[in-house]
Amino acid sequence: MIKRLFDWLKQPLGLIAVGIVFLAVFSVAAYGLYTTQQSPAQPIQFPHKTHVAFGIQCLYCHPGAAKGPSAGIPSQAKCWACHQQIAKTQTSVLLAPLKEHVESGTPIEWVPVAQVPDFVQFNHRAHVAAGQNCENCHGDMTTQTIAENPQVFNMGFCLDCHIKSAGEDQAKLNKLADCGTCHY
Amino acid sequence: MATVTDLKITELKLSEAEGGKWGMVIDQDICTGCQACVAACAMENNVSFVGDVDSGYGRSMHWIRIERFWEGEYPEVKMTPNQPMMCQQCGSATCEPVCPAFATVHSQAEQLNLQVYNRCVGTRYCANNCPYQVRSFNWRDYERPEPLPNQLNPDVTVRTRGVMEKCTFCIQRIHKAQDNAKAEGREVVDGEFTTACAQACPASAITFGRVDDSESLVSQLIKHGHGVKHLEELGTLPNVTYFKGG
Amino acid sequence: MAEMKQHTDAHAGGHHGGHTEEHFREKHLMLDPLPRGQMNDMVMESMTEPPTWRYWTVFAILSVIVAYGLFYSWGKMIVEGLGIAGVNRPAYWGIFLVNTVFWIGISHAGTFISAILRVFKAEFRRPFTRAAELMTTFGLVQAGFSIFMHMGRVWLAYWLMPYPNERMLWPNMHSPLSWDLLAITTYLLSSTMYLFLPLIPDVAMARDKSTGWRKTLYKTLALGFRGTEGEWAHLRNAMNIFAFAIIPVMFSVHTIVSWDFAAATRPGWNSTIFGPYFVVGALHSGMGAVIVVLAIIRATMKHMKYFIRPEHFDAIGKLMLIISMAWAYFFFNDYMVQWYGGDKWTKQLLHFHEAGPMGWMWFAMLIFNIAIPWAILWNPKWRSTPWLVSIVGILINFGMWFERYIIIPVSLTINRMPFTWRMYTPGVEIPLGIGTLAFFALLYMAASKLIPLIPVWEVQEGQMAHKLTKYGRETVVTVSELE
Amino acid sequence: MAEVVDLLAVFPDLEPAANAIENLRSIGVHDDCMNIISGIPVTEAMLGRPNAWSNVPRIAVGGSILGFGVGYFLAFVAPYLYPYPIQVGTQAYVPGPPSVVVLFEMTMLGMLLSTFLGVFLDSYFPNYRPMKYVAEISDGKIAILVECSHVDEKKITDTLKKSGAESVNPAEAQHL
Amino acid sequence: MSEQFSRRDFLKLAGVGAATTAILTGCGPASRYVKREPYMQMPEYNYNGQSTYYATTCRECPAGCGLVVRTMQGRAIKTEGNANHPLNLGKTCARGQATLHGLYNPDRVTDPIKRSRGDASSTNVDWDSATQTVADALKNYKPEEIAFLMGTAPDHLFDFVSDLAAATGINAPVRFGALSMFEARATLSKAAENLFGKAGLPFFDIGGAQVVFSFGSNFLETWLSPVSYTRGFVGLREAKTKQRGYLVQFESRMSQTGTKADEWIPLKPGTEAMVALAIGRLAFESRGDALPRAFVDVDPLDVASKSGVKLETLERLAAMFAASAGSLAIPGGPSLGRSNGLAVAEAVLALNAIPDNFGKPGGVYFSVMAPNETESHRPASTQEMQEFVQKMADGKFKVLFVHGVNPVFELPKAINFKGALSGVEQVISFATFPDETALEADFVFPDHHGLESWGYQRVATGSAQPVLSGSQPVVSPFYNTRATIDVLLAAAQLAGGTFASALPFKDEVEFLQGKLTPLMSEAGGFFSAADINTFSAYFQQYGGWWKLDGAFGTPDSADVLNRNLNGAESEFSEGEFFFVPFVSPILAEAGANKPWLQELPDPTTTVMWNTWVEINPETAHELGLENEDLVKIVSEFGEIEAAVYKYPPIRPDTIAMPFGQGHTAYGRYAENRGVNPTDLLGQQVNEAGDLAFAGMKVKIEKTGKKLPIPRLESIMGVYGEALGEEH
Repeated sequence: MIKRLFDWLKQPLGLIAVGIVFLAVFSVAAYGLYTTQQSPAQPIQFPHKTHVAFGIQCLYCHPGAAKGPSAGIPSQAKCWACHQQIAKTQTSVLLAPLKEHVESGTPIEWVPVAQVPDFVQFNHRAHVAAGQNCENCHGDMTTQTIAENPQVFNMGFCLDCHIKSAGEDQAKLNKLADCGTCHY
Repeated sequence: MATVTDLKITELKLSEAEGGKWGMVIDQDICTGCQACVAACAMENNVSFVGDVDSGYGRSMHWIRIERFWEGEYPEVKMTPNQPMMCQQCGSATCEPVCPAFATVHSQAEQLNLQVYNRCVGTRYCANNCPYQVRSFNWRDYERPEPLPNQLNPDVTVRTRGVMEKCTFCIQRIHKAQDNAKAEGREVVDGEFTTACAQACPASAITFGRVDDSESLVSQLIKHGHGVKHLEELGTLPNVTYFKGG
Repeated sequence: MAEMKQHTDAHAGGHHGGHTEEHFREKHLMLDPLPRGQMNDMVMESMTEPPTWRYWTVFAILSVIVAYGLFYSWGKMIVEGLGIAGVNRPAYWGIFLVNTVFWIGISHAGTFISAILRVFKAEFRRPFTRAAELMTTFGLVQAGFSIFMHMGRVWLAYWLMPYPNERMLWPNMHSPLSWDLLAITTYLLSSTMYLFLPLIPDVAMARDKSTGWRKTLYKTLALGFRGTEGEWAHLRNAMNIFAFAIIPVMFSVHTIVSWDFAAATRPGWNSTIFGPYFVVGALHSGMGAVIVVLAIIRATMKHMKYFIRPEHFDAIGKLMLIISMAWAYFFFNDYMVQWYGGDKWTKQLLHFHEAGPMGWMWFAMLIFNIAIPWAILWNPKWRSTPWLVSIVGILINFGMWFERYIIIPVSLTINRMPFTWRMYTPGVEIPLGIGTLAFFALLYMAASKLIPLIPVWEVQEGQMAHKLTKYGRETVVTVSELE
Repeated sequence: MAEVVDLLAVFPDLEPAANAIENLRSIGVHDDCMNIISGIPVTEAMLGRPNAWSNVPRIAVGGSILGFGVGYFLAFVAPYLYPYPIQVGTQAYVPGPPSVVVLFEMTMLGMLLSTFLGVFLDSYFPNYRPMKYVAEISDGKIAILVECSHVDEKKITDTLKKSGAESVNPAEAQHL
Repeated sequence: MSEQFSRRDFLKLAGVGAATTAILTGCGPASRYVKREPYMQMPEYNYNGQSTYYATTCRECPAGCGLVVRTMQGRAIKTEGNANHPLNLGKTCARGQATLHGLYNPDRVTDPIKRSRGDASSTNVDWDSATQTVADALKNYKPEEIAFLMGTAPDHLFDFVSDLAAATGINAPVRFGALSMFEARATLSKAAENLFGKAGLPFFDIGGAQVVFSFGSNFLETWLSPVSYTRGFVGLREAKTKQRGYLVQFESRMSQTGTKADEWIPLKPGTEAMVALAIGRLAFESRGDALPRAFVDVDPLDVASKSGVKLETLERLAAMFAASAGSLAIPGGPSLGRSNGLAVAEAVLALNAIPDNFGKPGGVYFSVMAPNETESHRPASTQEMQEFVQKMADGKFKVLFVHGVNPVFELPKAINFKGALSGVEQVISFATFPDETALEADFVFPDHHGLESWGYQRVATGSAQPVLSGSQPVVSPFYNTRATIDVLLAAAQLAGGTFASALPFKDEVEFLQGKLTPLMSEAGGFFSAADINTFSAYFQQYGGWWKLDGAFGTPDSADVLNRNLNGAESEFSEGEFFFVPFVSPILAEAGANKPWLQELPDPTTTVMWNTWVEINPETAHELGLENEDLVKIVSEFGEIEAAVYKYPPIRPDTIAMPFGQGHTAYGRYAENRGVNPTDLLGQQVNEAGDLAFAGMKVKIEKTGKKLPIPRLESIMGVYGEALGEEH
């Protein structure tokens, strides 16, 4: 039985079949990897670039970045504060979900884009205080609609910058490159 | 009854604290053994409870435990002063070099023994090599039924099975205090924050602070008291000082 | 083939003179040459004869044990965590490491026999070098299993490997466990290669004498070996290098294993004698295991009574006796120094070893490792009796396992924090340990049907070199150096 | 050049084979044109042949140097590759005695691996192409493989037969 | 707390989900498809990832310590002591730390339920019908047929029900708890009344004393106000300006407090009164003063032989007590829980007349009244509870409301609360947890957990400053629970009549504000405000209201020694061993359902997760008992089985057991774990009406079985067992 199968696989058609299976598995794996690098689907196609173009500062909607560990996602009350005064809100199809959520009083379920694993203790405030701009990590929001992740937030990304910014200052390097700075 | 009176630690005159940045002073005379520190530590650091079977088998995860022995025979029987044991944050830690994965390393910035949970592969060599036996290992994924996980402290990583853990001197509080101080453009002030155990201790038997700052409360206590460091003869340069008192 | 007569009459005729050539032939394989073709056929037959129902029964039982004891239990442990094992505070290390040390110990016999005895041209080694080398490789496989079982997060074990990585964070070379990893890897690779090199001519022979799937298998394994002058020369050169170089590797492996303990700041462990003590201990258990394996092979496989004769048990018995004495010497050395100069914790530990709940094990260790070997192996007749020496071998293996058990979980019970002292009770370690044993046996059984267990060409080479020479009235065996 | 043929002569034992080699040499067959195939290692000296050249020891030396290099890298270079050397237990970044262990193990690994590979390289292993061989060799026969011109074939065959060859045939490459 | 939090709004993915992330280390953000719900209305003072701290009051015991709870995104993360709070000054005990395991306990009563009594299954009801049920109960029965049984803490709910009772004629609420039963508060109060002419809870200034004689008082454990008394103990020990104080503990079984004593005197149980009197007499003799009437009748030699304390020891201690100006004697613990408990309390309190420390630093005071307290309310004594239970059994109570107490578990089985429930037509429990009493109730209308509720609590003792400790919800209620006051208010409206008019409040908060209003005009507060909203905002912010200064009351000591004091021995029932139950210092009365409290080792024995019986090793040896041997302990009222713990510091004729385990309900961590020593206890009370819980003798029977009890300590390392014979 098995022998017959092998025999069949050895002939050209069989080889093609093997090739197809291999390609399929490979493509699925590649696609899986690819999807992890894509922006997830969001409930609202939030156009960051439009908002940035209006001159709205990052910290207006994500004030936590300057205050503490998490930048935060704005409450829909904050969205609504402006949007209820914008006529387009009432008509736009894209904005319908916002209207819906506000009226039904249910939270909008955003999917986080920029994440670090649980065992990394990240603090926005320290980075903002050190003079890092948002786009250094999160990319240029003037070109993005829903947030994309331009960086893989792995340890290399963090550490490269930490070591670069420490420069020759040994004390600063001790602090910035210490395992205990992020992992505890 | 065979008491273990001969197991008292050798009293050694304390020389100048060698190195070290953060230190702790524990006054055993006023420690009442009430376990508030243990509970506070568990709540602050997301320490798992292990249940009756495992805790009876030496697998409890306490990062701090209170040791006590009995001296003498009835009716002259006495309890030795309660001795809270936690990671001594040795200056020359025996646990560090033996980890093949660099999961427990010395922090240059804070002079603490770090346990990097995500790097730990669970050889448990560090725990064997710890003379104080203060490391606890996640033998299982200890269950926290819903909604108990709501209580977890987001500043501290939740550990999974197969990972070693130990007292960190509440490094998350150290970082938070440093972050706050930096944001306000100042240095961290002595007593501004403390570890969870010291904060809870009803007898204030635990004092925590900078040992490299001669003005801090811990430094003052070390200077003026007759403290001992546990198993100091091993050259581990522990950073916890015990006052036996009495 | 030559039917072996009862060899008991070998000694009947007194010690000197009067021995006939027949007598020598019976006694010594090297003086009992057979035509090469016939010998080849014997080896082929021992390998290819259809397995008996007994073989299949044992094979099936072992497979079940391996499936449950090793793979199911391990899988369960990976999923549920080490909690289902018996390790605790303070016995953070338990039977997993006992087994690791034990299996590495077993593996030392193969190298000892085929490398050291080859270097010193001990001719009695010839028929069983392969059997011993197989133990080395298969034993190391079990040691590897055991050490990986021991890890809390075994799925991250690759982090211990020195491989180029993005952050350039390499393993910690300060840690004895890292040295262990390098040493065991080196040892596993080299012993496997050392097993393979002398196997090539034999599989070439098997290739010439087999058909069907076996032909394909041996053809592949033989790599195209014909036996040309050049091939033999390269092989000889390589085996010389191996024989010399693998000896320090072997010593280093068990020394490094001992450093896992000796380098730690623990009472009872922090001892400088541990290196040689462990090496000798490893040889002790290894020789014990070899003799058991030889006895089993001799009893169960066809034609093996021709190849493996009482003289071999006698020779290994002598080695066992010497190693047992050496072990006793190192044991006493360690004990004496710790007893005399140890601190209170060490003294407490020594006392605990003898008088504690595991005291029976301590005494059993001494009886099995010293008393019984000494009592039996001094007698040439006794040590030539396969069943008797294999019992001694089994007991030595128990004794050596006990020794590692005492060094690891029992010694871990006592530390400098009496508040934490606690006994260790094994849990899933037991099925896992039995699983490794069964897997070892299973691999060996499979190997016995797949590769020639007797290195025929080495036996032939040896037979070529042996001669009987008469000096005056006495006939003696002489060996000529062929190389 | 005339057509070249390979003759494969099978001898029952060492002695006739050695004689045959001597006789071949006396009729002018060069040592380089002969090759001996045997089932057990018959040393060159026994047959009166020049020593076979082996590269294995040299490859082993090369391998140990390479292994030493890897060990050196692991012990002395790798700790500094991480951008921030990690301190453990007041030991130096590059610990002394442990480095010796690493150097030793990696040197030995390099040496043994390369020895093994050396056998493969020197012997052209693995080689599954058809080769000139007869299976009786593994049963103890000794074969002499002579490479000669077609012209000398007869003369050489005679010499071999005279020396005690059981059979002399033009060698045919066959699947082993 | 009007903001609608979403508790699922985790900033960081802690918990079980994170476990998977950690396994996939190095694989980048593995949890990227987790959804985040932002606030719908972001509280202005709140930032994601930043903690908010709320001051409240700990409800784990009746002491009333102030807490500050760290919260994050609507979850309570950590309790810390309120550093401003005069009672605990920023400190907490273990129970206070573990209160979060009550809040997030997996076994809470999640909805109002209805059940047939004793049946673990139940059906959910909605709050409207629950309110209707309560209204019907109020309306359909005569006021005198309605009774409230409540926890020990003197809190807002007690005031509420008291006011309701006063206005409508229902029975005044009765407060009770196992802690108050074991503390024997009634005895202390009665002794004070007898000696000083005024009832009240004495306060002992241990911190100011030099020599402290404690007659069984377990002030470091659960007694009255452990955090405050621990501070006192530190004052005794820390020799800043004076020499290190000396603590002598007189008790037959070394308690946790005893472990910290400089000297432990294992006297025979029941002889505390005579020992105190003998010390009094010898102290006077050592000074060469004339003997006062109180000490004339006692014969020290006789006392020495009866109590088992050597005469030299008595003389030495008496001389020490007499010589120091800072001597203090404290009665408490098991010594009061005997037939002569009142006499013990009087005799020990009388010793304080030797240094005459009444109303002086290092001496005996009266606890201060809390700010809105007019008279001292003490919890019911056991005798009063017996009467209460009798009324239940007799059918005099038709409706019973139970809140904050678990009498089925806490009262001795002999009192048979559970049986008496059959005389009550309707039992309504407001339990937060499914405890034994809730199991025997017809309805459970769960109150919020203490950290989810409004309220206040009077601090009964422990601080010289009058303190009203404030509670506020630190998180929004996690389950479908409702504040009991809100339920009663709504029910009263439905019931109409006097009930409606007696409770003219919109909600609980309005009631509370009404109670706080008088404080605005009171002088000496550490804050004040012109309007009640501001005042109650401060009240929440600071965690209560207290006076900046305060002074304990001074007992009138004129007649203390000028009376006859009874030094008779206590009476015991028949048996072999004196039986000393004590409250587990870790679990106390209600900690057994908190997993981390179960995991905390007992301070004296280091046992976790179980009950043990302490037996002197010598006695155990004589009886052929080993550690972990299961023995049956038999009294005339019941029998229980527990594992032996060979406890060195206990008299050979005494056995002791902790109270706290042995639940048959109360959630997965408490159920079927250990045994309840109150099952052995009888109904006997002392002269003040407190249960003579330590007043009986019991028998021990071997069962031949073993029961492993988890302990943190090493039996080998601490007791040298299994290490082999000595060299």
